[in-house]
Amino acid sequence: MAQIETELQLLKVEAVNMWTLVNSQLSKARLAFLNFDKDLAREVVTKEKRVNGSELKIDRDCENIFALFCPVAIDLRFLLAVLKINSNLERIGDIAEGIAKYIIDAEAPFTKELLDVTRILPMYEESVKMLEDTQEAFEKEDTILARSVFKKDDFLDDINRQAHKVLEHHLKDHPEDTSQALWLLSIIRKLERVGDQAKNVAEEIIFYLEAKVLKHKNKFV
Amino acid sequence: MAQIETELQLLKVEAVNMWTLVNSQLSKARLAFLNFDKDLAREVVTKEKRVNGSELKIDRDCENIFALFCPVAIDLRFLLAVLKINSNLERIGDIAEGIAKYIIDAEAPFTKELLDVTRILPMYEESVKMLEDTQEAFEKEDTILARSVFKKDDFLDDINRQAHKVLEHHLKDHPEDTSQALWLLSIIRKLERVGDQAKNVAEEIIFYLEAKVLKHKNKFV
Amino acid sequence: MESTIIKSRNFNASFGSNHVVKNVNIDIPRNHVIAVMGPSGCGKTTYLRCINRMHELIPGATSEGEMTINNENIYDMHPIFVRQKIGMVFQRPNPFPNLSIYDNVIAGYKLNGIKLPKAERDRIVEHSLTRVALWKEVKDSLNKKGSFLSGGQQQRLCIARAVAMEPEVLLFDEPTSALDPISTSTVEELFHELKANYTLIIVTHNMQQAARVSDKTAFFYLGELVEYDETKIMFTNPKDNRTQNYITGRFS
Amino acid sequence: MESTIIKSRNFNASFGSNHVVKNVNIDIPRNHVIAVMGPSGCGKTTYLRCINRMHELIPGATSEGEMTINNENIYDMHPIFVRQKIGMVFQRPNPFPNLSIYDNVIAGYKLNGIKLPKAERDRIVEHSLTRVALWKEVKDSLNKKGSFLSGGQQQRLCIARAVAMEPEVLLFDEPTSALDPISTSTVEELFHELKANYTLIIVTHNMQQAARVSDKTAFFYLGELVEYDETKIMFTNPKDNRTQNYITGRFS
Amino acid sequence: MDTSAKNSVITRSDLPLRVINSTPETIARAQKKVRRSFRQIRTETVFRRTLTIMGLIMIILVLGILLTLIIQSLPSIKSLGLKYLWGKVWDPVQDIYGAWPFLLGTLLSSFLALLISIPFSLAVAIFLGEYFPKGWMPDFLKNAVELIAAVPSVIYGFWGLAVLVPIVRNLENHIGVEPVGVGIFSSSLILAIMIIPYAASLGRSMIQMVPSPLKEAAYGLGATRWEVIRSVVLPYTKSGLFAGVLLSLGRALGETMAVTMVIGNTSLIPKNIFAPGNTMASVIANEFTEADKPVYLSALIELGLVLFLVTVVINLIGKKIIDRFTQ
Amino acid sequence: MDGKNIKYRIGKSYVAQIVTTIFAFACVIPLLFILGFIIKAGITKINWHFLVSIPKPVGESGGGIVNALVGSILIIFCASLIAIPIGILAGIYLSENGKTRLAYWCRLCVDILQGVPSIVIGIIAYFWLVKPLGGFSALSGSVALAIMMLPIVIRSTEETLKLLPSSLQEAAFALGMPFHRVMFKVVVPVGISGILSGVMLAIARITGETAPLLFTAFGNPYLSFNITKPMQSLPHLIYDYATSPYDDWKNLAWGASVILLLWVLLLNIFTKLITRKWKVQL
Ligand SMILES: Nc1ncnc2c1ncn2[C@@H]1O[C@H](COP(=O)(O)OP(=O)(O)OP(=O)(O)O)[C@@H](O)[C@H]1O
Ligand SMILES: Nc1ncnc2c1ncn2[C@@H]1O[C@H](COP(=O)(O)OP(=O)(O)OP(=O)(O)O)[C@@H](O)[C@H]1O
Ligand SMILES: [Mg+2]
Ligand SMILES: [Mg+2]
Ligand SMILES: O=P([O-])([O-])[O-]
Repeated sequence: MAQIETELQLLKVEAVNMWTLVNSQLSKARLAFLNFDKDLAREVVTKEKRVNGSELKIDRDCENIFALFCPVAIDLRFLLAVLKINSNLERIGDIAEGIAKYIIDAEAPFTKELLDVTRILPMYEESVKMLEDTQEAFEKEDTILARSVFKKDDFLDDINRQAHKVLEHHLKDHPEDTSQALWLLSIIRKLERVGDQAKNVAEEIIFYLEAKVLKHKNKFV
Repeated sequence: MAQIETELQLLKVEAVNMWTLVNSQLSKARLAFLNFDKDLAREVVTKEKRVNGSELKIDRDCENIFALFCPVAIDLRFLLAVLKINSNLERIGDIAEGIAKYIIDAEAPFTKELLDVTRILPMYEESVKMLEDTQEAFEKEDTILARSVFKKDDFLDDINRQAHKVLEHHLKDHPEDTSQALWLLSIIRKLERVGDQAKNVAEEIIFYLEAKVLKHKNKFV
Repeated sequence: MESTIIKSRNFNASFGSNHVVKNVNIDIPRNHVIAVMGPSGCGKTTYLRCINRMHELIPGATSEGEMTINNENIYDMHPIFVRQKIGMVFQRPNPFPNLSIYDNVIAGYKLNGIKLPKAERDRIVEHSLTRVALWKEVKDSLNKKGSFLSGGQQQRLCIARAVAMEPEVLLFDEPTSALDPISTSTVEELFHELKANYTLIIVTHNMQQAARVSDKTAFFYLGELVEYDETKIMFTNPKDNRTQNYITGRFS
Repeated sequence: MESTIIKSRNFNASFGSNHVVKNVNIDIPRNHVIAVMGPSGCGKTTYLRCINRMHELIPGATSEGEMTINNENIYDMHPIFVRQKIGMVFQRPNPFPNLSIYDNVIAGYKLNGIKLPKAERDRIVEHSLTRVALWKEVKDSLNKKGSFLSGGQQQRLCIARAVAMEPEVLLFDEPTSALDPISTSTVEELFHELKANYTLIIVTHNMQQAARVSDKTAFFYLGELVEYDETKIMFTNPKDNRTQNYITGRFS
Repeated sequence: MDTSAKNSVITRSDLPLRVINSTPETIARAQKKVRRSFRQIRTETVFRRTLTIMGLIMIILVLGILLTLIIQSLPSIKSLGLKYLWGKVWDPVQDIYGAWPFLLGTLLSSFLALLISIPFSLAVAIFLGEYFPKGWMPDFLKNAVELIAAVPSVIYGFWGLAVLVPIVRNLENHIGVEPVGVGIFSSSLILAIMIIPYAASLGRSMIQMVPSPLKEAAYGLGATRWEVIRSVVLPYTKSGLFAGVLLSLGRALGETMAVTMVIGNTSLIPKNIFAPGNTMASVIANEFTEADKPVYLSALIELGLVLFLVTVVINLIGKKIIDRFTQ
Repeated sequence: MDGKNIKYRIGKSYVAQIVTTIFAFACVIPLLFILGFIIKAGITKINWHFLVSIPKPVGESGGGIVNALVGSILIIFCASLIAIPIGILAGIYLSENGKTRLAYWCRLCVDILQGVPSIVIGIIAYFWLVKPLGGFSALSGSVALAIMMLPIVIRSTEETLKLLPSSLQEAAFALGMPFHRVMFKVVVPVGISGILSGVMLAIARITGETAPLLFTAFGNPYLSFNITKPMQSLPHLIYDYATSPYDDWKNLAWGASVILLLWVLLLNIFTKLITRKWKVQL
């Protein structure tokens, strides 16, 4: 096997590990959010360092592979995809950390009603699912699965778009929930970003496997 | 002059153009926000396509240069930096669009008091300034200027961190501002991202010029 | 407007019973740099030499099929005309060692017995040497033998010699494989300037060179033309698996 | 534990009055692949040939300074012993044309007049050919002449011949520059396997090859060792401007 | 390279490194191997000395030849002086020794032979080197030309005497010169045949050395085959071809037997190219064993000295040209 | 560049080719004449008796050339014994020490030696051996012929070894082989076909030489195996009998000519076969 193949294989493993790590961060932040578990939230914040380290490592590996092996065609696309996926994953890690920080800063558990009206829980679940799907798509080189992510993002976008109206409405009746509503809005905005990032990742997977640039296509066509 | 130099030169011009475009988007969104000018906001939304197009083009150019010229050392770092800067700029463009959309969706102009307490205007100015500084640093290959961006980001972070408390406080006294407060929170969260992105860009510039990986360093060391 | 200058249709070439170029169809656009790459022995050189009918100089070599320049069949023309229209540059720089630099440049006219007034000859020499970015370097030593030049300069002199005949197409057979990297880069830079006036077809072993210098790339494998496309596309998204394996260094 | 095997201190080499290797200080770690690159004529080959004292075979060639293997000065040992300890592989595959594949592998013993029992010889041949991943391909034609092998196979046979002497260090002077890309990649793959047992020093013109195969890279320029560092660092962030200009293809 | 093994003591650094940390028996084996290597090193020194001596022998040989010739011709040089060279009469009976008839005979026959042979040898060289390097016909021609060189000169002489001389005599009858048959012209004809292979095979190899890219470059510029030969091949090889001619000349000058048999062997100055004459080589061959007087013998040897010097100079020039060409 | 001009040029090219071909093959005609005539004149004289008996005196028909055959073989054998080892070693010396001053002079001397006319060598052998030893001898003839062989053997050895890629030697040196083994185990075996062909060429060349034997081996009408005494040789016999006025002797010379010719021819063919068989593919 050519040396570059070995290197790319290692890189893939690394990327998958990062994925798993980010996924666990996001899921933990979700658990912390659900159970209002500040300790777990703090763990997420601490572990963010690991994500950052992982990102740096992958970046450096990519740079080395570029410098040493001069990849072209599918190898090049794979590397570029990994580069982008890497920074997207890191962003998702950041988001998980951000959510965790909000939870640490929040004063009281969120009320059931507020959670229900904002539909934040299904939104969160869906975004975790999206991330998992992209990981599977990447590991299995499955573009169909990757494509399925796009539809899920619409669902997130919808909730995100409604969030302002819903919260405004809710606050009219429950002004005491202001603080919680503000936190939830922040979290929803963040989750919307997770959806976007996952979509970006899916696009990169398709780009690498099929060499189609999907980015910004579905938005305008 | 070697062919690759010409290509990199062209790429740089392209990147600078993108920068200018994104900058104008962000500034226009700011103007729209200041003057509550929905038409201008709509213009920003429309022009976002241009940013996307520009991002795609730069991405494709980078890919071609990777494939055709096998860059190493400073050339490689430049390309990697441009790749990352490119996606950061695109994100900033997205954010400008997002802000513009909020303005379109918002019902009424923001009250002076709310603007003052949240310190959103200086935050906005500062983020535009950061973006401009990075552009200049990139054009002039000025790492000192690039480094100066980091300090500015702290200022944004500070405002962002205060936002929740400030708004909560304000809403207690002015429950009628709920909708506006929610919008402002969204915008502040977005601007914070602009600061982050600009910082990332500055890091990439330094990486390319000095080959130091600064990312995640200042945060933990 | 992009127009086709060289066109092959079902072109075949053999050495005796050894069929080395198989059914090649290709359209080469004017004023472009075309790279021809492929593993050793895949028939690149043979195909190239068919274009200006140098192939038939080898005893036992045959060819069939259509090969046209500006829609005229090359194999209906006299080889001497063909070779005047389609210049060729070889692997090792080969200036005529017994001639001065000046005489090397106009060797094509001398060999063909074409007599020109001195002023015209001077003009051709200066023009050709300028084209290959050699005029400044050698204008004071035009009467010296070419052999004191460096490898890269010699190769540029050979290109000037071909250019002096005002051909439409220039063929290059691994033009830099005998040169060191510095000379190689001087010659490669030249290709970009030459393409304004000529169509360049370059056989090269060096994939990176094909990537660097060409607009379109043809990939030969076992005598077949496997893929022919924009160089950018060939190197980022080749359509054929054999191309992909070759350029990514995975050989079956 | 990484230990230094070859060490030069203020090493110089000349051809008569032509000083071509200047004050080279280098530490080569055991079981690593070291690439030596640099522009043509910068003294790479000369330096390499100094390591196993082949340099002095050229009339008028001299050298001075310290060059040690395992902290023993190479220039205090007899060249015959040095060369048995430090094997060398050349640019063009050069199996002995009059010997069979089998005899080529044990040429180091046979031609040195060292008699070994047949079983031992068989063992050495099999072991060496296995090391260079050639055993499977040639085990049925051990008695044929080496010249029917392909270029890459011949080069691997030459490596097997060097390996059979159980050296500690293997020197390669542009080992693939006479090979086509496919053979090149077979030989390159081998380097990774060989480094478990030997220290490899490879002179190469091809920067990409240096990048691909080596752990550390030394960059020579005009006889000086300009930079010597991890290959990754050399290719992503070289410290010296000359290195940077060379690897990015900008020549002054 | 200093190859003398300083001593036969085996030091640590002489052992293969992999052995040092091994069992005693492997060390013993390695030491045995090293000892053998020391023997090899001594043999190497002896071998190098032998080679140098062989090189020296060649120099001594040539110097010896030169000295012998000079010493043995001293009596004649002393008694006859320089005018020996253009003395027109050679009459041993009266002790008059003039070499001019032989010098003239040698020059005439050699240059005439050269003139006749050049077109043929050049044609062979071009035909074999450029037009048809491969195939049965050129193979036949090549072997035939080689055969011309291989046939012993005495056989040419014999054939010349038996066949050529009568034909020439007929010819002479026709054109009205004295019909002797033997003479300069006959020997030139024989010589011409004999020296064709020298210029031809050298020329052929020179022409084949013309790099084919050079020729292809000319074809690539649209030249015809003949133009390629005339403008590329011949200019490129002209010094080599000239050297071939020189070597042929050297050969013609020194040729003895064939000439002796057909030239007529008279010591008179040849009046025209059909007249009988004598060359330096043939006069030595004829008269050496009969030379009974010291001066006579010495005069013959002086002829040999002159012949030696002339041929050596011509050959050396030819060789130098070839050396320059092949580098 | 008009078509007429081109036609003219192409025509000229063809004419040149035809003229060259005619001239080239014209060389073969005299050769065929010579060979044909000699074979016609000589072949009938050859029979077993011819090969095993010595020449008869004048007036007696019949007789053979066994003395010349044996003499030639002996003289050539002795010459080879002297010239081949020295020649090969000196050839190795020249190819290995190409640039030293001694090698320069040595090469010059070899070049000089190659050009020395055979008759001069005869003179030299006469003074070096015949006079000191007090009489003509086969041995002195052998030495003369050996001197003639030397330059051919040396140059062919040198050229052959020089043509071998230097990588061959370097490969051997790099295995830690001492110089003499590199030479005798690697370089010479690989170049053996070139060296052998030089040797055969040298033998073929001296086989036909007469001039150096005229005043060394001298000739001898009787069968002799003693190399310190005069000895007959084939070319010498042909020369003697061809220039004699007697038809019987001339006939003997024709027969001997055919034998000599066959001998030389066989040597040449043999050389070709040997070089083809031993040629090592590089
Ligand atoms: N003069 C020739 N006579 C016979 N066969 C030939 C000749 N030249 C080339 N060939 C054969 O034709 C095939 C194609 O040769 P060609 O030179 O076109 O390959 P190539 O692609 O240029 O290879 P390379 O990259 O090694 O130059 C080879 O397999 C070779 O065996
Ligand atoms: N045999 C020699 N005799 C004299 N000078 C030599 C010899 N070989 C090399 N040189 C000189 O020594 C210098 C260094 O040569 P060397 O072969 O070491 O360079 P290199 O870096 O290996 O170049 P390349 O990449 O061309 O092989 C060159 O400038 C050359 O002129
Ligand atoms: Mg080729
Ligand atoms: Mg070298
Ligand atoms: O980095 P972002 O996810 O905010 O675009």
